[in-house]
Amino acid sequence: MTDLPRIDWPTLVVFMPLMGAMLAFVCPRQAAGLGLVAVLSTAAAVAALVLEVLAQGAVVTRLGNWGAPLGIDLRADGLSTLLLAMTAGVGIFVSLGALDSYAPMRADARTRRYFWPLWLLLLTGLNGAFLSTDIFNLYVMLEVIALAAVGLTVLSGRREAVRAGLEYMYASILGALLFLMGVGFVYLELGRLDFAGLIAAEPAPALTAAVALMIAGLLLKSALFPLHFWLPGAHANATAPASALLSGLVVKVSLYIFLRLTQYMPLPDELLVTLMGALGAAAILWGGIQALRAERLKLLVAWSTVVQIGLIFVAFARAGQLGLVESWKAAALLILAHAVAKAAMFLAAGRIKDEVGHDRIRDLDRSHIRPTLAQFTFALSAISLIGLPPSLGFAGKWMLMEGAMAAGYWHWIAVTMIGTLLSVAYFSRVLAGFLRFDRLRTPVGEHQGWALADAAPLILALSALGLGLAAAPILAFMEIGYPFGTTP
Amino acid sequence: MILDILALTLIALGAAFFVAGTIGLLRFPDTLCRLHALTKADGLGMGLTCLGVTLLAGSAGEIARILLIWFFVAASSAICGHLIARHVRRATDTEER
Amino acid sequence: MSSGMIFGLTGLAIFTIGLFGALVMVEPLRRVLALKLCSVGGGFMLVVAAWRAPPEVADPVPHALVITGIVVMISATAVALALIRRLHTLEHDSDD
Amino acid sequence: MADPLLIFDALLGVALIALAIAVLVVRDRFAMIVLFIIFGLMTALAWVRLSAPDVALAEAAIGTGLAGALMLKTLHHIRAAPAAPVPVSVGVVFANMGFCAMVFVGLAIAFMATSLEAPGLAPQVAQNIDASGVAHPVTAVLLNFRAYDTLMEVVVLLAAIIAVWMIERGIEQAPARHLGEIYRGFARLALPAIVVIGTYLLWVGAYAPGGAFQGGAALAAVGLLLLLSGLYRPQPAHRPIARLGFVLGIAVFASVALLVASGGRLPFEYPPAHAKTLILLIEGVVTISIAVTLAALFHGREPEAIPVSETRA
Amino acid sequence: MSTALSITLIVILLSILGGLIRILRGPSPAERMLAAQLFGTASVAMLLILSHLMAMPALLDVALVFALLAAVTLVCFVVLAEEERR
Repeated sequence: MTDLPRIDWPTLVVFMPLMGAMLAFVCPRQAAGLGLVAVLSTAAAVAALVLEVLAQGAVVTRLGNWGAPLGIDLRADGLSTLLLAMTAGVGIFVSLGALDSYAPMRADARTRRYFWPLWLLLLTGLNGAFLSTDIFNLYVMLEVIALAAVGLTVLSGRREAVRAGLEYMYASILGALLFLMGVGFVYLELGRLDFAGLIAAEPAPALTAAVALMIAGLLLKSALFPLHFWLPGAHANATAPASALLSGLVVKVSLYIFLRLTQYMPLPDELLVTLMGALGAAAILWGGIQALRAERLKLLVAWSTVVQIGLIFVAFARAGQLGLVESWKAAALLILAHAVAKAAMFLAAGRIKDEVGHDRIRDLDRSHIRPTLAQFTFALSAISLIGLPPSLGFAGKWMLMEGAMAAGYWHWIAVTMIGTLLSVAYFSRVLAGFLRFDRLRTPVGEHQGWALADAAPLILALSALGLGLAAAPILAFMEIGYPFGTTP
Repeated sequence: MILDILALTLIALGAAFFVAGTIGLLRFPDTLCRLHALTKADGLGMGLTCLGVTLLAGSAGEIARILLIWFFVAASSAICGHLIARHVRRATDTEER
Repeated sequence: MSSGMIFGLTGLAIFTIGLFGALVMVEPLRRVLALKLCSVGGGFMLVVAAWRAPPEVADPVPHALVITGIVVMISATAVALALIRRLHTLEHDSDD
Repeated sequence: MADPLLIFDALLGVALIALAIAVLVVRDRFAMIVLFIIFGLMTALAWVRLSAPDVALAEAAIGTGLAGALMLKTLHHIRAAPAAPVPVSVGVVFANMGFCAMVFVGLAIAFMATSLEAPGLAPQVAQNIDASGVAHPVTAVLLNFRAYDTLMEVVVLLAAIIAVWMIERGIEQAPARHLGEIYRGFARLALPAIVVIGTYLLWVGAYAPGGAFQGGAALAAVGLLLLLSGLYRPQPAHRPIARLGFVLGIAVFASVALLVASGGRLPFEYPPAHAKTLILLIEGVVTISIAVTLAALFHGREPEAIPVSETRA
Repeated sequence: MSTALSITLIVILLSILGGLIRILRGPSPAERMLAAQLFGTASVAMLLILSHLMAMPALLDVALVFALLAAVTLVCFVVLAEEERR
């Protein structure tokens, strides 16, 4: 603890959206304004935290000054801060998109009234989860996120959305409870719950059980292949900004926790690691096929999330048990790339649906109105998701394959290539429709709505492309505070 | 010592009433009879148990709380018996009509 | 055999029964109840972890965690039940 | 001869497992809920046997009482739905049964192999309890050592009530309920008694089992009784108060946590001289919030808003 | 003394477990509720005895909450059942 009077940024990063959520809930009429202010000020706090981390390495806050096993510490190292920054960045643009999407003429007052508190609570949970160093605290954060996310899923109030939301709720409660049981086993064996305790622990049967339970819960929450059943419905039926948040950010939390836990509590068996990779490969194939068959644009985008999660798990698997640091980083990079690009893509898909009036892929090229900018955005984010240079997705995939080649894991390279080809195939279904604009010889229709709504996803998509060029500094930043393989 | 034995007897008697209540609940033919068996049994069983535990209690605060519990259980048991009986009577009324 | 052992195994059994219910049941209410069983099983594990061998004083930290878990679970239950009611209303209305 | 209390424990364990199975297999849905409530009661007994009275209190009041009431309400709402719409194929059932049996065996082996020798955090709690401001260890953990968790748990409640208000819509006017004179008399007697008990639980939490959650749950029971008996009808005009009630606890809790962080202290680091006062303040407002939120969760729908229940009692 | 009390506890537990049959068999909700009422009261009795056996006066508070909760659930049941008939 320093004697200098300094503002404790990690705490503020969690508390600011919380305060915003309460204000937005108490004053429903001003919800949008208050919400935007809260998101922006949270982003400012994150920026300050980034600077602090750059200047002095990992930032640790001992809440209540009790210290780790008894109290709870917040810790912002490179990886956490990077994900916080990702959340803040995506959050700002999704908020801007939502401002338009839920504008008074498009959505009822109810939607507007509830979107902002729920989204800010979600942001609280996300930030809290990224900063947490205590597995029980992670459980609570997962529940904050889950409830807010379910709320966002059913925002439209339509029947399909409610049904998908209920399915999502079951999956996410069960995932959280598996995690809780794992926490119970950890306490049984170790008598403490902080990350430092996990790292210091000797292997024991109870810990193996704990790892198995927690990983099962996280896999369910992150929708790895056979456990993905809830995802497409939930993500495809939510309103566009909500889908962007769900697909871009919410799924990432469980991936992030998974990344952390497998660092601190290595999987007991190489076989399990390979199994996870195999499931990832299956997700790539199955998700790809489903995306090829999807009839609606948003459903296609949702299935593409399943594919991308599979890819991230392939990256995990490639790490083997000795934590080849390169591939953890590849996974983190892919998480980042997917968050930015998928948020942009969902927002763009939402814009297309708004303007054209439907999102049947087959008929997209027959509309009178051409939402050019949204289509352009969609194409840009597809580039990142497919993994073409210079996008961030490319950088992630490249690291993955480079590592795999170095270790001689050729089968993972083959899987990655097949996944790439599949994603080219299903995205080209949409993009081809965009290009064949002259099927109806009508003048290009006028734009409805506000330029900001197109600008927000466009900026996101552009940054997904552009960040690929900055992959090296991002990787360097990620390593601040040694998140990979060393004690915190 | 005598106090202990007295308390034990009271508690055992209370337990016996609980057993009787269960048997009544299982064996009696219709809802109202079962209700009758039950409220008598758990009223008395609870009362005797409370009395027994009071004899064993260490401090005045504990005794006060035990009495409060007894009072609360008795009141809620009575009102619940009443409500259920009412419910049953109304239900049979509607059936007969 | 000790109380901790007995209730630890009980908790595990309840958890697995709940897991089974959550996987197999189709009725919405029963699925929620199955999840609640799971949460009670998890609670058992933590309470047993607090109890240890014949305790002078039980470890208060897991107790606090279980209380937190209970409150979290009632929130989740309430939301799930609200979804069930809403879904029922929607489907019921569309049937008419 | 074995300790008879151990036999009691074993019986209780078997009863719990039997109840858990019964909850899942019993045909009648009402019986299912009743069995679940009883399961909760027995769970609380088991936790008492494990010397966890705080947890037993919370489980009985929140996990069983309120959850049971919620279930009954939901069952009442969806009673038109068929009891078991889609039968699952026997093969799936057996496959899952086998899987779950494997999970159980695996976990049981891991559990039996654990020595339970880790010291846990009890010594540290005991060491720091004097600095925490309260004498009861569980309250100290909840409101001081791990206050951040507790704050987030109240946030989960807030998220739940926001989600519930959003999910359930429509202005469905509940019919008036008449429960007769005796019930009214009971209510007149019981409601203040419950308020007293709730306050007592809150107050006693400083040095004995009890505290904000248990007290809040007891007060929420008052809200439930008021709502059920029609003595209180939520009005749309009460919504702002209700909203304030929901966020009050978090707002005060979070503000205190941040405001103490001046003069070289960290967030949540209460100055030792004022720790007791601050914790009592936080507990008080959190209790109110919990009570209002739980009652509102029971009520559901937004337009007819929620009482600050205690004032009407 | 404590052995005798423990045996009493076991007797009460066994007796209420017998009551389970009534819940499973029904037939009407009212009967199930009656059995639940018996469970509630018996649990309170068990808690009272346990509070002496385990020397934990705090269990009296738990018993108090049990008693309260039984009443609330019952009122909930009756009210909802009344509404249903209308």
